[in-house]
Amino acid sequence: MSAAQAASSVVKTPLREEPVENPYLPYPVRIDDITVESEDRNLKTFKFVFLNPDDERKFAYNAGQFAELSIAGVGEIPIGIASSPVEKGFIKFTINKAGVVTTHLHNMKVGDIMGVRGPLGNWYPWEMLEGKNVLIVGGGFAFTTLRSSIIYMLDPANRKKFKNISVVYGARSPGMLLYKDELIAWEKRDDIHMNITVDSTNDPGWKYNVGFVPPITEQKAPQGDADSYAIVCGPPIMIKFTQPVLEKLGYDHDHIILSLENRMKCGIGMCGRCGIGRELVCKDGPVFTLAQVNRTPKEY
Amino acid sequence: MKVIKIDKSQWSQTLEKIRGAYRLFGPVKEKTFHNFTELSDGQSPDLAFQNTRLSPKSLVFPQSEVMLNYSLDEADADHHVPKEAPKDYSPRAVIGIRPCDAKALALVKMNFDTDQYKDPYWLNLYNATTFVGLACDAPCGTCFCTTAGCGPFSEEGLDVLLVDQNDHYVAKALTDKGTQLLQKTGSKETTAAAIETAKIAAEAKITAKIETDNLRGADMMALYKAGLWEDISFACLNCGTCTFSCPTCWCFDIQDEVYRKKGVRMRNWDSCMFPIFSVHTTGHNPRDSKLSRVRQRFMHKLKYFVDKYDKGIMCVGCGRCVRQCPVNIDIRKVSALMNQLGSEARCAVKGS
Amino acid sequence: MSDWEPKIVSFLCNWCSYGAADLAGVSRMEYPPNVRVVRIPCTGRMSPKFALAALREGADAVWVSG
Amino acid sequence: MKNLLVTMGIDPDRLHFSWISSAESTKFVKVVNEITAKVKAIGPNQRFVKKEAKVA
Amino acid sequence: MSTYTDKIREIAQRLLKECRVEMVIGFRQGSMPMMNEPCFVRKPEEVDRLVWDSNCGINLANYLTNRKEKIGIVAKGCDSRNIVTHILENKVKREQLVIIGVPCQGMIDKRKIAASIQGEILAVSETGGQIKVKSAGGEKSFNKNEVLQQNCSVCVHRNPVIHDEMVAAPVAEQTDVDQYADVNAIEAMSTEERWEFFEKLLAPCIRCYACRNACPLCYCPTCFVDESKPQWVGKSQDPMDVRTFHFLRAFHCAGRCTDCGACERACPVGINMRLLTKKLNKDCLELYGWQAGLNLDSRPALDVYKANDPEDFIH
Repeated sequence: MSAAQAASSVVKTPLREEPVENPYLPYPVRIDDITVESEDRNLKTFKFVFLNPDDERKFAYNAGQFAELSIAGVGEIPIGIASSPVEKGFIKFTINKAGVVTTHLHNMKVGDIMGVRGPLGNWYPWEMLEGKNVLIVGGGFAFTTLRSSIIYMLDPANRKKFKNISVVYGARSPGMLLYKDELIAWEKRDDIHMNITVDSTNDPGWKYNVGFVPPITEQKAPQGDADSYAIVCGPPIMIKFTQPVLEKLGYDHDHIILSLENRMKCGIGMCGRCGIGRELVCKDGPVFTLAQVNRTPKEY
Repeated sequence: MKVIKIDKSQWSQTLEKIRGAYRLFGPVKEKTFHNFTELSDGQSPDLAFQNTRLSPKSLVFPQSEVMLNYSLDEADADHHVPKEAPKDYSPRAVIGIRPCDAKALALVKMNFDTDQYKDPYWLNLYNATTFVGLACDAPCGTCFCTTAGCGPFSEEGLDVLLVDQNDHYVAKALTDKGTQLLQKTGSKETTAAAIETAKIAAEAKITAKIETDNLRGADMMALYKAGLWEDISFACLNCGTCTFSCPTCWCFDIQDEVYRKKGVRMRNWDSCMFPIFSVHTTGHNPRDSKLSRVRQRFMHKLKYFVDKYDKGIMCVGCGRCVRQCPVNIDIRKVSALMNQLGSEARCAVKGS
Repeated sequence: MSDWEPKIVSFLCNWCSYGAADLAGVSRMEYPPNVRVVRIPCTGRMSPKFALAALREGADAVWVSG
Repeated sequence: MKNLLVTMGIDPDRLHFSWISSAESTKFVKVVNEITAKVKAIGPNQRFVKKEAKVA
Repeated sequence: MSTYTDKIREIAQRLLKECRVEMVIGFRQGSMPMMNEPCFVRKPEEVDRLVWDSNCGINLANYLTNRKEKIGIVAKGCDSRNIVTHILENKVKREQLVIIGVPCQGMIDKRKIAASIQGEILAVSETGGQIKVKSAGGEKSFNKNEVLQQNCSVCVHRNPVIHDEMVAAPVAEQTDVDQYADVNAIEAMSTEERWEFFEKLLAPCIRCYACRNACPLCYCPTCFVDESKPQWVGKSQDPMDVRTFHFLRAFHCAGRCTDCGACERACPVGINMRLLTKKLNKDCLELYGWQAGLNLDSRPALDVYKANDPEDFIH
């Protein structure tokens, strides 16, 4: 008889404390809809519904958080939540085809079963932003959590909590802009000031801006003051050049809010790989103010 | 708390009594080194060791561990839905863990047991285990536990402290778990007086030091940007020996593996020394040089951790990385350099 | 055991052995069905990794032919 | 390659190399027959196969 | 040995002063007995850091890969052969290097010493061919030849094959050694025995990759174990994954390995993975008459075709 069998054959004193919920177990979801977002077909938006209705309640999230999309047999990938807390009955993620998991995901079909683990990380500081002007600066496919934020702020129940809302959003070309229908709808509203831009286009019918995000921000974005915050999310190069522009516009470093990304596995601060300085991007972030980022090694 | 005396002539019988209620683990000699493994029936741990080659962290944090199971067969009702892998969390006891290794587990617990999330695999094993520590009478020349917030008789993280008194052991219960285990032995009680004397003698034997007193107040970015890292990191091979042998290193990787229609999600130890550890899907690697990886390891242990938890350094002075580094990179030297720099670069705003 | 048939993963050069296999096919020759053919552009493309990958996945033998 | 596999304890008949021109369909058939016979003789491969992870 | 140290310092100082090199790569005194740490020196006044003794087993060619500076490098026989391989594989240019050759009489295997004494080793000193070891259990003396690394004891290229400076006159090469006794022993085993042998040999592996990283030949930007599309090998402790790693690692060194012993020396769990590379070395020697890194003029066995290359493994 092995030691293990011997141990299990005797009456044991319960040493184990009450069972803990397993944060590595994903909620099972079904792919409900897939939308191709960009002309190069590398960006698709996936709409998921929870297999167990109760899980949707457990998955209560805030705009700016992310989740681990989990495909059995393939792996997991951290993705910002593109749907908004005010949208019920589903969650949405826009995914760029890049690595092993995302490529597999791009080949999946409506009806397939996979998992979602989260919500993870912190979110844009909505309580702090109440009663303030909010400038949103986004580029490329990093617009996902910004979409979530805009939908959240424009919700009739929330809109009055914020003062002016301005948006600068850029992509390489018109065909690469995400959520085109919504962009056009927002463009027509008067309670949000949209500045859509593309790096370049040969479409003669293009009636919005042409140019990179930083100069468009400089020209079109409102001045910063004690009552104004800027949320910036985009590729590193865009963040790098937007930062001095925002400074010039008068945004303090602790009024500039960034969303970082790093290689992650667990998403819950255990596995250690996304650490920069003493912060863990997955748990203490991904949302940081520029002031916080300045005090941290540039390892993202 | 209960203190008992176990005659060495009664040692194996005592172990068998404990075995009635616990799976036993302990150090076993393999060729020239000791390692922790499960003890088979009748096997006693070999307690004549200085320190094991690998730390016993694998007892609660196996190098490879299955987390979830799932079926990929669409004929199954719950295909593609992972389930927690069944594990044996019956009571276990580690006999002869060194105080430094037990303290290391207590440090690592801060990572796996947080207010927000609990790691079930690590915690279940940790909670199922009773740690019977063996006080260290003959520390290695490379042990520097007394200056690393630990010591040869340190009790932190232990449930029982076992002290070798030539012809007998004195066992002192430190927690309720420890008392429960000692009750199984049926041995007679004694006093803890001898422990104190032995402790003083053992602590006096430790001469190696790690200097850390200025690290807490030092400016993180000044240390990060300091010029000392090229010299420190030059010899490094970026192998994972230091991290894998370290009792306080906990980083891991999560992998899926599929065998026909069944699959598992498992985790494996990982190391910040490996370039792939931090590389993004885009190919961008925030720590793309040897220098930045070596810096990450030492900064994490000696600065980031210190700032994050305010519980001292993430090192217990077991000396394994010093002894096993193939190119002799020595954390004591690195810490001394950082500490010296720390005294020059005090932080303007404390704790910022 | 008696109904076991070996699986032989065969890495065949596009220009040589793969052509020979093709010719054997159009010539209606008979050969055992145990080979599983992987066409490679040239045996220079062959890597020890491929052979090991085949064995790891349960192949009973590996055959490389130029 | 073969030498090292064999050194590690793989049966030499599990790895074959050959050289067949695109016109040599007869040789192709002959080699397939030979190899199949050899592999049948040594039985199924039990080594270097990963059936499931032997981990905790 | 101390004369080696003096001479190395003297040469290094001269090279740095004359600005012929920007840095000198060598060894500095380690913090433990029988351990030295590879280091660099950039200033002439810092050359006193450099030392040489019988504990300089790490292969310094490893530190040259893709460096752009002009470098002086201390090199014993095997290091010099790996430098040759590096030059042939375009990892460093000959013009960049000033090679400070060290005739080598073998490096000490600290595991051999540790295994034959009681308690912890406190201090080790060397005089003549005698190694004096002070340990917790007292003092013991060894004849150096008895405690050499196994690769050193059968080494037939102790003198640098390429050098610009020499710290001493060449030493006599060993001629009567049986280089491949251990490989022959394995070849004599049955298939089953071999499988079991390697199962046991590789069982302690913790996959820290110290063997790979200590090896000057392993400089691929992305190692096959890190590739994910496709993933060739699992990352767990599964014995088959461990074996796959060791097999492919060894195979990548075919025709390139100089048997410097860095892999074995670096292994924290004492695996003799050299048995795999040595088998390949032996094959290269027997089949193609090739030994890696002996001179700059001949191309490696596996990148040239000769009409008389053996081909009896092909049907």
